[in-house]
Amino acid sequence: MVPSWAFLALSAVLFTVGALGVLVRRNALIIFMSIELMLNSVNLAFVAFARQHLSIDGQVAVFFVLVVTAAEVVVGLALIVDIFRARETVDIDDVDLLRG
Amino acid sequence: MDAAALLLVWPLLGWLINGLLGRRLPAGAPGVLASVAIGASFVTALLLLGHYRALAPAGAARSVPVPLFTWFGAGDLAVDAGLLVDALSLVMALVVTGVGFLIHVYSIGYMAHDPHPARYFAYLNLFIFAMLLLVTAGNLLVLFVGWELVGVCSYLLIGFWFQRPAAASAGRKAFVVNRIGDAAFLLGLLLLFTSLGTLDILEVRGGVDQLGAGTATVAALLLFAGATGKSAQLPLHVWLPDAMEGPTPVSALIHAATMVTAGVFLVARLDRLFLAAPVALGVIALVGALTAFYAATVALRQHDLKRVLAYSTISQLGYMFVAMGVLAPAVGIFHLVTHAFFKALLFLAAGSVMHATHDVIDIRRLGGLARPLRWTTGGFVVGGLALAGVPPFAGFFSKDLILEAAFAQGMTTGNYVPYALGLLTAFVTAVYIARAAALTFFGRPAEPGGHPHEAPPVMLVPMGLLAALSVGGGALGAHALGEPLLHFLNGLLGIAGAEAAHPPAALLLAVSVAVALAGVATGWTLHRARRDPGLGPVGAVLEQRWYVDALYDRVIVVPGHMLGRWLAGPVDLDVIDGVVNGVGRAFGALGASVRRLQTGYARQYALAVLIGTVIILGLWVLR
Amino acid sequence: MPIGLLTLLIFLPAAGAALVALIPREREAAIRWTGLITSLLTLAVAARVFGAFDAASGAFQFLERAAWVPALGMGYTIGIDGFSLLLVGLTVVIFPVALYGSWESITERVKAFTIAMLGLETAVLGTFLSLDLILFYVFWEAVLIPMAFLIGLWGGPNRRYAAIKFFVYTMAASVLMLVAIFAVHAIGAAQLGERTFDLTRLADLRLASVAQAWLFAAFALAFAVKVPVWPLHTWLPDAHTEAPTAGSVILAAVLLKMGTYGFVRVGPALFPEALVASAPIIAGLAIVGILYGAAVSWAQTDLKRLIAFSSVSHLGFVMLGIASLNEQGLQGSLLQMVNHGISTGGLFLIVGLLYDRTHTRMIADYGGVAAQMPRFAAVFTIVMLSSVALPGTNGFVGEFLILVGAFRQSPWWAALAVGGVILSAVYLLWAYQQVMHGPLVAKQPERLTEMTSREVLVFAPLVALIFAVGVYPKPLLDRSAATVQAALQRLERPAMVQAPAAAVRSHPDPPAPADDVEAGRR
Amino acid sequence: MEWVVFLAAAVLAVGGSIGVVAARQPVHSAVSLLVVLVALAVTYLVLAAQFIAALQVIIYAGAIVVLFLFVIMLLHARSGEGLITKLPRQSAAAAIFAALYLAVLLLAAFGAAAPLRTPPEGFGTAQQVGELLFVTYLLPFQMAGVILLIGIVAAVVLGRRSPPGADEER
Amino acid sequence: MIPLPPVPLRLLAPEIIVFGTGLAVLLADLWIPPARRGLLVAGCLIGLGAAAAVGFWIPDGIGFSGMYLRDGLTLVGQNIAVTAAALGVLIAPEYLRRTGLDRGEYYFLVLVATVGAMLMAASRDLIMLFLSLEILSIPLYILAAFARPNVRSQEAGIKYFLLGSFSSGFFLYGVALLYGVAGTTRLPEIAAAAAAHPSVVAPATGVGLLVIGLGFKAALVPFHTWAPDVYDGAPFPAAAFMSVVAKIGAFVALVRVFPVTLGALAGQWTLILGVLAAVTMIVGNLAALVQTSYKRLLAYSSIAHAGYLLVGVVTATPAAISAVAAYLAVYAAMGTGAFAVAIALDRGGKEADRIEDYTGLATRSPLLAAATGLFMVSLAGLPPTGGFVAKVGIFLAAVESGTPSGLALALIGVLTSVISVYYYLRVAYIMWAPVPSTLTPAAAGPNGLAVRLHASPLVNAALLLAALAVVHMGVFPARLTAFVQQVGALLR
Repeated sequence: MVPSWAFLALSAVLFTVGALGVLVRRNALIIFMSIELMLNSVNLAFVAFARQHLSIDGQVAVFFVLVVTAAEVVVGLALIVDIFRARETVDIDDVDLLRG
Repeated sequence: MDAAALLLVWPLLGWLINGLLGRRLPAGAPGVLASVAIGASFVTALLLLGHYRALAPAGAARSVPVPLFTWFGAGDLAVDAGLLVDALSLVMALVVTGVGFLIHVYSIGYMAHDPHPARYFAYLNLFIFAMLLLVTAGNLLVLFVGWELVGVCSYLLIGFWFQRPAAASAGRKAFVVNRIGDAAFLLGLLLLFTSLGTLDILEVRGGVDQLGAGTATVAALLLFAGATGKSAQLPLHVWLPDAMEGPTPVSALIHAATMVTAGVFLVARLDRLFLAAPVALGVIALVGALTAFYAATVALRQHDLKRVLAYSTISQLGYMFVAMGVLAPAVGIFHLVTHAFFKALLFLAAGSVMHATHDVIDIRRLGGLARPLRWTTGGFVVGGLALAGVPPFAGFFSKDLILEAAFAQGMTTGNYVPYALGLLTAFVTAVYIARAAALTFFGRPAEPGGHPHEAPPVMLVPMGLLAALSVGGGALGAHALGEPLLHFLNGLLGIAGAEAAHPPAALLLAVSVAVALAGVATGWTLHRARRDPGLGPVGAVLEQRWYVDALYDRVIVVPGHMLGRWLAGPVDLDVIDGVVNGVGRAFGALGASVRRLQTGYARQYALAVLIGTVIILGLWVLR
Repeated sequence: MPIGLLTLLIFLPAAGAALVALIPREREAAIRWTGLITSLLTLAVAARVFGAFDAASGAFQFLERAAWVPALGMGYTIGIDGFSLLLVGLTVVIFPVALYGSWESITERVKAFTIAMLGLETAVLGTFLSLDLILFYVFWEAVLIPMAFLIGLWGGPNRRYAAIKFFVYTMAASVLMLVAIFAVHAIGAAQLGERTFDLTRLADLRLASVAQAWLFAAFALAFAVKVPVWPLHTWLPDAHTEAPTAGSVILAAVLLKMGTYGFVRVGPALFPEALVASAPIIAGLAIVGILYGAAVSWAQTDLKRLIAFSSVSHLGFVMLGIASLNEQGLQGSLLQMVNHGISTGGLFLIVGLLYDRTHTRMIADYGGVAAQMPRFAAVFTIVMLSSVALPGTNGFVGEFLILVGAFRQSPWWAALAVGGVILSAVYLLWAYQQVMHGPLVAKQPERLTEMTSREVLVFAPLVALIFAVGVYPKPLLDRSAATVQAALQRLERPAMVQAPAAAVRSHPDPPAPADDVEAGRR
Repeated sequence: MEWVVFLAAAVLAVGGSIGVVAARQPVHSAVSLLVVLVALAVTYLVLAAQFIAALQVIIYAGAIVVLFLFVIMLLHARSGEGLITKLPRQSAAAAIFAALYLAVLLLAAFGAAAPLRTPPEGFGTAQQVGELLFVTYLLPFQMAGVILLIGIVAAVVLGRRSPPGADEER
Repeated sequence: MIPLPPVPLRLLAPEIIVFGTGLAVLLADLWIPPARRGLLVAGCLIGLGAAAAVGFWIPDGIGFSGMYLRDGLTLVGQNIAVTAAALGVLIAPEYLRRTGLDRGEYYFLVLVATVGAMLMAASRDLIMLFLSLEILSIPLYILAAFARPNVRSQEAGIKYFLLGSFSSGFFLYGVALLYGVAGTTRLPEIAAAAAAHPSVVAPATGVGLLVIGLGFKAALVPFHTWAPDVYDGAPFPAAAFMSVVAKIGAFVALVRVFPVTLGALAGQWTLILGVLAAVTMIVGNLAALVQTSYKRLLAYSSIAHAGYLLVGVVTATPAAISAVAAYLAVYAAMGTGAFAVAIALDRGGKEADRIEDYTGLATRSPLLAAATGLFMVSLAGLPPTGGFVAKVGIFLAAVESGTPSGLALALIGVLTSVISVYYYLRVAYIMWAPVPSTLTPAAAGPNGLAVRLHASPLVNAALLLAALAVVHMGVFPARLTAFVQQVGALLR
């Protein structure tokens, strides 16, 4: 059997890579995808822990994360599209009117 | 005796009426009203004297306290406002009200053309009130009230013509210099109170024995420091000559006859304390003698007639302190009385001169006034001779007694310095007053033209009365007449001790007379026919008052003001407030830098979240 | 519950302010009169308290207690004793004077001005009468807002800076006091088993020396800034200079006294040991303040700044008296608080009167005013001499008592402080001469018109008090004597277990059982 | 056997994730994301979460990624990143802190890990998950519905055509 | 057959009422004519009022498999949230009408976000807490962008959304870790399991990540960066609402999670939260010091207030968490009030978001100025306002805890309050300050654009209510402090 730490380590790596993506990319869409990556790594952790505890709650949690992700995707993509329509750019660094 | 308070009430009433209603009174009324008030006070004082003599048979020392009300108290401190009637206070009250009355009357004439007579007479009445409070106070703190109030009146009256910057400055200088002395006085009172638990004069006098020698000396010196301020002794004498900016009757009353003698009075009042402090007495005698000599020399080369008289006053006050210092307070008071007569006379005569010459007072610009101003000249000459100590004028008696006492003290202690300086000063005194008289009244007028006219009777009559007193006042202390004043004052200590030395009275008398006559002769000879030898470099030093005023200015006043500006500028604004504002600015700068972190870039915000996360989690891991 | 006399006293001005708020702002006369009459009514209530005050008792009188925030242990506890009585008296006298004195100098936003002044009066009276520490703090801080607005809205050209500095500086110090109040409360909860901010209860506390030192330091800082004690004074000249006349008058006469009052109110009650231990430090700073303030005054070119620094100097005397920790010193301090209020308040009114005419505060712009305005000159002279502490005026007795007190602690304190006596004459007479004497300097001499009868009425009570207190200060001293003695008794026995019941007696007639319990604890 | 599957999936997942983050074109990112999602579905199977694995493929890969691709097409699939970055030090700092963060996360993961036991029959089946979802997690399940409703409203609000003239800066 | 679980709907009554109201508004908006949109507002208010009232009638209890908890904290937190929502609804219509944004969705989103905050107050389970958080957050993202296609509003929306999702990831990872530690997501069981767990790092990291998620919502430094930009870009009423309701939700959750439930792990979060509180107070106040935009000023001020609130959470005594609740109540009134003032104004048809736009307001509208001044005074924590009582409660508890850190936090708190006085009173001052002659506010503001005043009975009502509340809670706070005692009672 593959021990649970392996899954957890994978999850940690994926989360970190996702977070890194948010920090280094400027394309709002890619940033958003990186966030999806982070959430998926959480899902992996949930599932791994569910297996570890032999409790289904972790898997149920994944379901909820999924739902939330779906709603967020709607909101996020709508916002990105809206901004693109106004500014003709999806570079998040160009969205810097508000500062100070 | 309870009526003693009336003494104070009259001038107070005069002050209130003139002060509050003065401007609505008819033109001549304020002067008359004020004079009447002081006259009433004088009569009250006379009645009191009679009453007192009936109470206290001749020769018996007696003090009658007149309690009025409790002024204030806190803890074990209780200050009762009350009066003290005894020989000393009666003599002083009589001098104050008597001379005061004459000068009030004189002022009616002198100030006839001034636009603000009500203010003038209100101040004058207030002064008399304060002076009476000072001399009759039964409590040292009440005495101090009078002491300060006379200072204020002096300030107000010197600066009476406040539109003249010199007058305003002189008034301020007088007040401030006096304050320095007063501060010492106050400390002395604090020391007395903390040591004795009381400030009641009788209790203090009775409790002197409980004081340690050191405490007594310090207290005595502090009080004497106060006296040097009020009585214009070295080193606090500088205000008095400037005070001549005030109206001349004021100079006569306040800056010659009465207020400036308050210091002498104070020493006499607390004679027991000073007696318990021999060191202080030595200091007093020395300071007095030095002041007498210093001021007399300066008077030699002053050209403003009133300044000559002012330095003369300082000098004569020095004599009085010498008397105090050599254990002859009664003699000192005697000189105080005679000096009040003849110096007031001299000032009033000087005032008469100003009245005649439209305020020209520089003796180099005067001369030959003897003819138009016969009566004034007569008065001045009488006063001058009294000042010079020529027999049989009043000053001769008192000054001679002082010198005798000083010599006697020298016999006991071996210290003849006060006597020697006193004798020397007597000579110089005769010289400068002869000079002043010669240059002012004799010879030909320095500036021909102008028609000086003699003063009106309202001014001449008081001068006449004072002249009479200057001639006959010596009788009060004349040996031949049994020294009635000294006898009356025998409640004061010290005389017995001085007489025990048995000085060669006749010899000293002869020397005194010889010195006085020699001085007059010298002065007259040198300055006859309007000559005024400059005395070379010494004269220049004297003309500059030994540079004392300049020294004070450069060493104290200017650096003091500079210190103030330095504290106000670099220290207060730059350092202390700089720190305060610096803190404010620092926060502003911090805020600005925090604000700069808010770049507007979402990615950077996300980085901030990550960094925060790492730090938070790191804190745990490292813990 | 019937409204207590002190509650009435505190909130009467606030009620007046509410009334003023209802008047349309165009009706300025009505607003002014409402304000003045309210403050006079307050004066009348205070007079009633003054008359009914039992001078023989050092305990709190007219005590009122009500629940306020029971969950946090805060109560509405007010009472009056000798300390507060004098300052309340000063406050209720100064406010009508300041209001009436602003009749013509405040012409804009009269309504807001009147509301601010009345609100300020409530806050000040509340500060002097609160016995609950939080209530005290509430009023203490509440004072800042109207005052800052008075400076900031009706002030001079640099008013904004001055208002902010005043507010932030004094508040920065006070918040530390707030934390200290919390700490005292916490210790009280632990030691007394009772959550309370009531000063009369907390006075039973036995604080450790270290705790006393720290907590007293926090309190003292708040008070010292308010006084202001050197070197925490730099907000004062700016605030005074920029404030409108009424603001300066209130600030000098009343607000600064909150600091000195704080020392005597809280020091002996909570921190006797620390107060005794820090007395030399306080005295040292006080003496520096006396001399420094005086020296700096002399160098000023702006009349208001000069008077402001003179306040630093004069309040140095008050602090010296407090640091003396003996009857004369404390009595003198209390009296001098009142005196300084009268004299310096008067001086600021005088500057205001000149400013109304010429619109300049610079000494150099004046000269020879006395000849133009003789009546004014007389008033100025009297007030100035009172500030110089001339015997016969109010300033003398207080100053003398303080010097007696200081001398008892150390002759050197008195010897140094006496320098202030000299210097006060130096700078005040100097300023007086520059302004009033000499030839006429003003650019528009025709503006230097004699005092109006209204202005005479403004000064009349002050001049009357100057002489009345100077000649017969006994009624004031008598009323504070018992309180001062009680406070000093607390200092004598730092171990406060059996604090004298009379001194800290909090309720006159508590229900019997409770009394027994408390008596047992005491 | 499990190890092989896991390692393959892990490699795919990590590689895919790097692809997401590093790809120049958003389309490549999206495709990489798809790879990750599928790889994760495989690991879920290894972890006895069949139902969740199915959901993963259907919803994530089937719906969400498609949505992404749709938007990418809509926006002409441009990279949308300017040539010059305004935050030159951002990447370096991000890398450093991400590494530190990973270290902590790994520590925590190892700390939380425990030996695995054999799962009981029916573990992770749709029935089991569904039972829990509708009984124990009834309230959260309803809340999930609310969230989806919010998503719909969001689409309405954000997708609505703007009123004329309203798109200038306030 | 699966046995039907017990469904204690009465526990949920307030949430259901509010959500139902939201649905009703959403639907009603479809056929109510624009002229009668006032009905929507009325409906919202009735629903919120009913929810608040109903809350008092429902007995405490646990339901839904131990996920939902109704206790003192729930009641207090929910009623504060509902009140804040009511104020948020009141201030909106005038602004929305003016800017052409008047749509029913706005109210729906406000109400749903409120439901999110309410559920956060009742969450006894981390999954549920996460879902509640999202129910609160997602509407707020949309509200921030509600004025799109306005670019500032869009920018606010995207920043809020991206950073919010980003921090959600952290929060979720924390949930996962704690689940891994405990095998369950029920908070009390996690507390027990975590305390007994062999590894310290795992539960600690989990707790730490929870802090980050909630701290982001509460805008704690350094997770605050979104707040100024989002408030700045969001429409005024939305900014007002989100600043208040997000704070309420986040802090009720923080209280629920840390002092109330994870008290046993206090050693693990006290230091972190303490440091965060200190940094938040300092940074928030310092940054506010230099703002020229009224919105940004309020944003930083709200950050600073989060710092003060966190002091109460850290202190974690009964008095402290009661004080947190009281503070939230006061903040709901004064925070909304401070924003509401700006709604009554516009500059040349745009938001009057500069501080200088308020120059001379007192002469034009004394009451409005007085209300603003009052809110500023209260925000600054000066007596006699609710802000003072709130701060006293927090810092008193911190000092009373007797710990050096409590004392230090109290000191930092009061000293930074002094800084805040400077910028709050600057606003108050400018309204009364004499108007420079170059600038007549009635005619032209800075830019030469007129600053106009919009009288709106609803906004005025909100201002009046908020002002009365602030004064009442300042002068007679006994009722408030008694009401929040039930929060503290949870720790006893």
